[in-house]
Amino acid sequence: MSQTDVMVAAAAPTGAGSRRRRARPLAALPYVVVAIYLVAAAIGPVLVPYDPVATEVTERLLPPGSATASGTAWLGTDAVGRDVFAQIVAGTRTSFVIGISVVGICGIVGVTLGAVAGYFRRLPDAVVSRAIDILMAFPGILLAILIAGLLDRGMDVVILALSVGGWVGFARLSRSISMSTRERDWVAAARIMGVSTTATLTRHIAPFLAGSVIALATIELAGAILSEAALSFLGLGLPPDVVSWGQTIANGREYLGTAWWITVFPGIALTVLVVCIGLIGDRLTKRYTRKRD
Amino acid sequence: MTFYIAKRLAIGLLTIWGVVTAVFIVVRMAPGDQATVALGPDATTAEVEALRHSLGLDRPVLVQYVSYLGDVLRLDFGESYRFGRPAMDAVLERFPATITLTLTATVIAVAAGLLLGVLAGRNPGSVVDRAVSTFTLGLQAAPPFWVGIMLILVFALRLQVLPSANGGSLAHLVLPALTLSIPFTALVARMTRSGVADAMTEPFVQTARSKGLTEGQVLGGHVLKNSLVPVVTVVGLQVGTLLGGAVVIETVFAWPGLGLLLVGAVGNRDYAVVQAASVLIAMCVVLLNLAADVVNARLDPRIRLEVRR
Amino acid sequence: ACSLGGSTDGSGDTTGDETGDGGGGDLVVAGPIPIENLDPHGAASMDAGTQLAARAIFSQLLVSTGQGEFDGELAESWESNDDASVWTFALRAGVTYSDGSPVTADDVVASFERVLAAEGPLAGNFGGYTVAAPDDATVVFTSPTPDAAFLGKISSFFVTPAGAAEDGFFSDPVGSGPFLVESFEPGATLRLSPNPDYWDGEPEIASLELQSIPETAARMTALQTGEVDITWSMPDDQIAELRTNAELTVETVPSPGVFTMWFNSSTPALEDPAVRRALWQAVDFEEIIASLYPETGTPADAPVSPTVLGYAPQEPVAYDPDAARAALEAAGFDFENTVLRWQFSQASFRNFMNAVVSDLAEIGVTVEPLEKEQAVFLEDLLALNWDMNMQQLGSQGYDAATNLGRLYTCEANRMGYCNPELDDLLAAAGSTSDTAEREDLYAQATEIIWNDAVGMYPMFVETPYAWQNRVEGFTPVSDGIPYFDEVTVSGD
Amino acid sequence: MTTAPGGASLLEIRDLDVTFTGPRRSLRTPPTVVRAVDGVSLDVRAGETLALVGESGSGKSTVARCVLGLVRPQAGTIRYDGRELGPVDKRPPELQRAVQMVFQDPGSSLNPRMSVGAIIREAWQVHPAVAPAGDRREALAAVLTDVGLDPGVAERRPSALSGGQRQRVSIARALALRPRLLVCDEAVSALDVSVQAQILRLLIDLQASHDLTVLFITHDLAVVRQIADRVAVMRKGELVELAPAGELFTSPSHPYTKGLLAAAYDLEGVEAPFRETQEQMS
Amino acid sequence: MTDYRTPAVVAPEAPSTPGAEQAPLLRVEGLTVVLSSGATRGVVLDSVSFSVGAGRTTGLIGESGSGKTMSAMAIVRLLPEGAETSGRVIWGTQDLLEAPARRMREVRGHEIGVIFQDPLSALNPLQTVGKQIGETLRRGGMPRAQVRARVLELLDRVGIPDPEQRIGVYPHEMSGGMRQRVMIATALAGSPRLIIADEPTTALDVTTQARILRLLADLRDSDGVAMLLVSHDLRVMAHVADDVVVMYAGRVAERGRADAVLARPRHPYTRALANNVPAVTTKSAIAEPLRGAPANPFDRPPGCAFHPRCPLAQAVCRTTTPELREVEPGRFSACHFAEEVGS
Ligand SMILES: Nc1ncnc2c1ncn2[C@@H]1O[C@H](COP(=O)(O)OP(=O)(O)OP(=O)(O)O)[C@@H](O)[C@H]1O
Ligand SMILES: Nc1ncnc2c1ncn2[C@@H]1O[C@H](COP(=O)(O)OP(=O)(O)OP(=O)(O)O)[C@@H](O)[C@H]1O
Ligand SMILES: [Mg+2]
Ligand SMILES: [Mg+2]
Repeated sequence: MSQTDVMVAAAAPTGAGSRRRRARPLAALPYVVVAIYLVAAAIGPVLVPYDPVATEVTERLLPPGSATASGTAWLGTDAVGRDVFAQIVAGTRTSFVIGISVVGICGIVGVTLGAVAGYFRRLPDAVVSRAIDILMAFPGILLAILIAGLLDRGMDVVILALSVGGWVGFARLSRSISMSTRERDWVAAARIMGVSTTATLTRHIAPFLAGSVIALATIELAGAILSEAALSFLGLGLPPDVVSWGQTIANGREYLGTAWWITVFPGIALTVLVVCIGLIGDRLTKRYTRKRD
Repeated sequence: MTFYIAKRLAIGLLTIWGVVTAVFIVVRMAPGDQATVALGPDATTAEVEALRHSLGLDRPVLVQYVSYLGDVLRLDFGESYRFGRPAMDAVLERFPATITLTLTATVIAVAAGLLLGVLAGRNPGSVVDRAVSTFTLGLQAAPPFWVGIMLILVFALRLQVLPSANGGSLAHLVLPALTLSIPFTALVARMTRSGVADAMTEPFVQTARSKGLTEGQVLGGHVLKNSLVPVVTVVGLQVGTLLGGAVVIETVFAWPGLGLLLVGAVGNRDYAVVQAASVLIAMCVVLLNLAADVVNARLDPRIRLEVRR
Repeated sequence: ACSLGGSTDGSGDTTGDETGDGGGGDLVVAGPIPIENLDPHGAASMDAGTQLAARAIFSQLLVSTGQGEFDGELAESWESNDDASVWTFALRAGVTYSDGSPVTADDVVASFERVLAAEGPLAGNFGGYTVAAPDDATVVFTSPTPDAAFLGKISSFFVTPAGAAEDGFFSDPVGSGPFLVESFEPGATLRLSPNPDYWDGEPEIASLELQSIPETAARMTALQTGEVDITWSMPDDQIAELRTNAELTVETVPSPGVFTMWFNSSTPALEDPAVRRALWQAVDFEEIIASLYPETGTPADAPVSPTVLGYAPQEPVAYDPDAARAALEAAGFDFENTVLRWQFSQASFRNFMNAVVSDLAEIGVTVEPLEKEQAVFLEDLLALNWDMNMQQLGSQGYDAATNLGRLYTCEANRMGYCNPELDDLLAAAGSTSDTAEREDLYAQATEIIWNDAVGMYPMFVETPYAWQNRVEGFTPVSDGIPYFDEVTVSGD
Repeated sequence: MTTAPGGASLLEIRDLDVTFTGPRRSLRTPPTVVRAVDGVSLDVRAGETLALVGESGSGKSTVARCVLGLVRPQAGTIRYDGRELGPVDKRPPELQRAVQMVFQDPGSSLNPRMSVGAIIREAWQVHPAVAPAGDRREALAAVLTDVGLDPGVAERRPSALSGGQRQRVSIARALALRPRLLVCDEAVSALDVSVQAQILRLLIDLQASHDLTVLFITHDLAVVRQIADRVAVMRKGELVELAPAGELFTSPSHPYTKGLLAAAYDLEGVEAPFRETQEQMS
Repeated sequence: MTDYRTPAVVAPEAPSTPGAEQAPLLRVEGLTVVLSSGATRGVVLDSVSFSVGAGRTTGLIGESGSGKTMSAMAIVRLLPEGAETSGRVIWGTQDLLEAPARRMREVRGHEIGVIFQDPLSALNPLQTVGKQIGETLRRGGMPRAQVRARVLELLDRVGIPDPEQRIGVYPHEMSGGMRQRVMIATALAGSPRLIIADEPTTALDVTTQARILRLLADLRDSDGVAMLLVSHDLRVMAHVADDVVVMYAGRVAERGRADAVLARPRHPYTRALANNVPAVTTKSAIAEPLRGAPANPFDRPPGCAFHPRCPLAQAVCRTTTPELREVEPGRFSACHFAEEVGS
């Protein structure tokens, strides 16, 4: 008998491959909502024109639905008479740009450092781990303040300030995953074959970071948008001529008792987005962590 | 164990040195210094230069660093020019308020978070689970200062049941602690949920059931403890973050904590206070992480206390 | 109970909590600026918080009551030589510190020398000064140059016992002011009790608590709920709401503060006074002030406020965007390529700035508002690293010398503007003790500053105060640092 | 099976020592040290199948990982064809490809994100010297057919394969580099009996057709009996016995081997029923 | 040569239809389990019937995924969430599938003990082994001191040396064999009448494996505990089982007395399994391995599930599912050609 007799025809995959969740009508909701926000960020300013510089002090603090010289302020006006709805739409783009840039930078830096530390261990790991320790023990607010002070206020500065400490989460995650992934036999097999270190890292380690990293990224995205709001609250955020939800909310805090609409609507916009991103993140986490081992 | 703790403390010292150095660099890099701020907008350039000289701020940065490091080694953090007394005293004075607030928030967050997390995690995918997940996401998504001010408006202004600002009594603690605990609760709940959900699928849970235990006994006796390790780690980290990072809430409630002190000190370029506060916070973070690891080692005998490299 | 830093008395909630002695009730005051330091001589000496505390704990030689007028406190009388370079004070007899020891001329000398040694912001007023005590009741201050504004400057000076130089003095200070320190949490709460030996009579209230609540919403809530009896410096939008509360009294008083928006005259685009004036013309300040500062703002007609010695009203700059545009074009202003960097540091100016920027944008002038952190702002201010600047400036001691005289000289070079004629006028005004002559000189100086548009001076600021109706005897003061020794709180 | 014992040795292991240092419990006690391999010397002769057996934790895998250069021994030398084998990333390409490995867990020895084809082609990218000239697709099909797989599986991911199929892919990946020494660490232990038999059969066939030398690590004596020419027995890091398979199974000399065999025979005692079946079949 | 089977049965004159002479302790009838994962539903168990006689050992054999664990766990109703179960599990006079939850908790641990497949993950890593062994008793209200005494006794019974010291040890501090003993002690704690042992020796090396099997056999002989033993290892089965049930793709392929089934299979699958068992004594067995991969109940071929791998398969096998029928007294086979297999 030769081995061709035992040639195996395509056998069916085992249970795990064919698992799929039962379709729920609400399941698509977070994706739809995020898509709407993305559209708003992309073309919103075209649909709802907004000039952050133009103010109309005689039309300040008007409640939702008030008529103004330029139309109806469906969500009211702010303390210098700018339309809150237009501000929310215009702020979407800023918030997304900040969120995505911060997460992008942190993700790239964190994943690279974490993967390298976890894979090589020893010296690179010691260096990265100490850096993480120090950053975690370093009062984050201090960094944000100093960066805001060091450079001229601007979107790039906010992104930088939020990124300086933000990579730590990605690094910790990637480090632990790459540490356990490097113990997997396929990595050993690659090393035995003589696959180069870079190729091993990119082909045999990095793909296994992707799932958890994307899941973390959704959470961090929401976190970055919130942090921008907090920076604005402390007066360290964006310059006055850049609109963001955080700015609007922070600007409205003095009017919470009298002109609630300034803070409440962008707050709702922000909360809905963060919840939807979080739900998507949850789903990604579930999908990628379920069958890790 | 002792060896482990000793080694971790040694690494902790290294971390603190790193923080000291980083803070030093970062603070000196920032534009404006003690002399500009102290003399205010009316001062002339010559006056500022004179003060700078008498404070030694015109010396080379390296010289300043070495002399500063020497002082720190002697546990002398210098004099705060704003407070007119040793910086560490000013910092330590704020510490009890910070600790009170942080610990209260932690207790609330851990209690509520565990409850929510267990409710959600015991039946992954159920209606309760999805409700709790969405709810905790909502908690995480609400901007803390917005929540804080809303709480003031509702409980202090409209209902007049709680005071709004400043420390002093237990009643003053309620709103800030609650506000601070909201995102924290969400975090604990989510960590607990995933821990419990994971633990529920562990074979030893089936073993426990096969012994004829009720679901409650299974949950309490076998599942919960097994899901706590990541929760403890996260709580340790988060408490550390809150020590100096609760600025927003301290601002909203005029709570005289470390965060506010730190922000003020940076604004005033009160280097001594910035550095003393950073060192204190770093020390706490190091100790908290160590404590979390030790608790985890207690919780889970499998965790060999190894020094993370 | 909870252990909050250094609180000595167990009850934190002070409202309606009558303590026996005094009988005038307990007063809780919430200021917008934290009290971080009780030392009135050091680095924080000019802080509103420190000054507020010092006015309760210590005594001044004299207090300024507006427009070059002063009341003696520790000083019974004072006089100067002709060129206002030697000032002699006679001290009030029989004043003691709370520990019973007398206030002597040596204490004044020691305090003043402490100020000079501290090199703080107060010391900047007294460059080159010497002080001497020929006898126990006389103090002589000598300046190397004539200094007509000396009285205004010295009104920020507090006298402490000579022992204040010792370590730890300010953790339990001894003063000659109306109140004694019970406990102090820097940045949070200062608890005081009346000084039975106060030379001007023991205050009637049983206790005084100075809190700091910088966040507006919390401070307003505390006032509305009665947790706080007195507060001040509220945003205009809150004042209207406070006025609807029948239990509150709301008042605004003129302050020395002026919204001051300097142009950097060394910026090429702004070198031409015509350009600067045109920019001023382009903004509808009247409408902006009416909308944003209906309670505390009045359009300004001088670079210093009417409460200040040296105030001289000028012709207001009328809003005329068309004329402004025409003037700019005539002056060859490069609309396309000029971006004016406009720096400010206080968040509360944000709305005002936005409105002004919006008006300038209407005539095609691009302004980039730069909100900077205080320290950065100051550094850049000194370095003239800005094209336009916005500050609220007061005049210490209600004397134009501390504002115009100090900031507008060529030597000070604060706004890239140098005018020898103006220098001469300011120097002359600073070196004579004749008030009428000084007023005249400052009027001439003001005219130059106004017409050359060294800056825009859109608004005089009033300080708003609000207090519970049960508080009696409270007098709002224009510099926003009130006194409480005559206040009583009626039990309710 | 193919070569009579006594051929030239392809792999020489001399005085191999491997220790792992564990954590320290207290300041006074020294760190715990595990002597995983303790002075092992062993020759693998060209063309033979040498089985390495021993109970769990006896150091079998550690020896294998040393041979592959994944673990750096504290002491001792490993020579292949007279040349020193260093750590894996320091080996010259021809040594790198000459020694290959098949792992125990079919679930984790293949990168689940790569297709079977990509997994095998990766080997050729690294070692262009052995890569087939011309159309690699044909070569790929040939390699897969060699291990009894349908060339169609090249498109699939490992997750879409059964355990036995994955193990075949593992073997194919190793064979693609035309190694002379194949190290199999518990290569069939995780498989069902029927599949296990398929893989063992395949290995025996391949050894003949590809002129392979096999170092076969297992704790299952029955498996050893089926394929080994010689057997080395390890216990607590030490090599206790090395003998030709027939000799070892009939007359073990070391007491530990005797115990091991006794336990196995204990189970074997009642295997008569299957023998009957097996006899019927043949 | 050691034989752990129930002595009475080894005697050749023993009745040839085991379990028939007296009412069995446990009867599983037409047990069907449907699991759904996402959109796919799988009949994981399809009308499985077998019984366990009092004091006897019944073995469940089959390849991975054939439903052995499912059958065993369905008895104590410890199936994964969402499993739909039908059929009957008669324990004494009661159908356990219908029993209220409260009754099930009495049955679990006290009447039926379970030994799980992987002792490392089946023991709670955060509790000392003593605590885990005594848990059933403690929850049953036994005083602490008494529990401790009983746990010590159990540890001693299962052959753990120095019980006094081991009682406070955590599972990870023990070797695989010791953990398996702890697992057995846990199952024994409530003095059950039936022990379900799921692959109790799979993860262990030969030496330990032999010791554990001996221990189980001893327990059965001394206490008269019946056992449902799950394993894929035919050598183990031949060793300890009185009766065997051979499973393939969630169905019973063949069932009968162990020695008979293993010596003269009446199903081609059983025959192939027996044929593939490698022997230590001789070097011969892998001449003709069974081709193909084990079937998956989520994707079961029509007709006889074994037909794609079966050397005897005919057209009828592809279309008609064979019934489990009695091919000789006490022997049941689900093969259309059962008669041809054996001869
Ligand atoms: N990376 C490591 N760190 C610490 N100890 C190790 C490491 N790898 C192996 N060991 C220890 O070395 C010893 C030998 O392990 P090895 O894996 O070689 O045994 P083995 O014979 O292959 O066992 P098994 O049959 O269980 O695979 C064991 O005690 C093991 O715990
Ligand atoms: N939790 C689960 N969810 C869905 N399907 C499952 C689950 N557990 C097992 N299965 C499926 O049920 C079938 C029977 O599994 P079972 O565990 O009974 O097999 P087994 O015979 O015990 O195999 P093994 O020898 O591998 O333990 C398999 O196809 C398996 O994939
Ligand atoms: Mg091994
Ligand atoms: Mg199983």
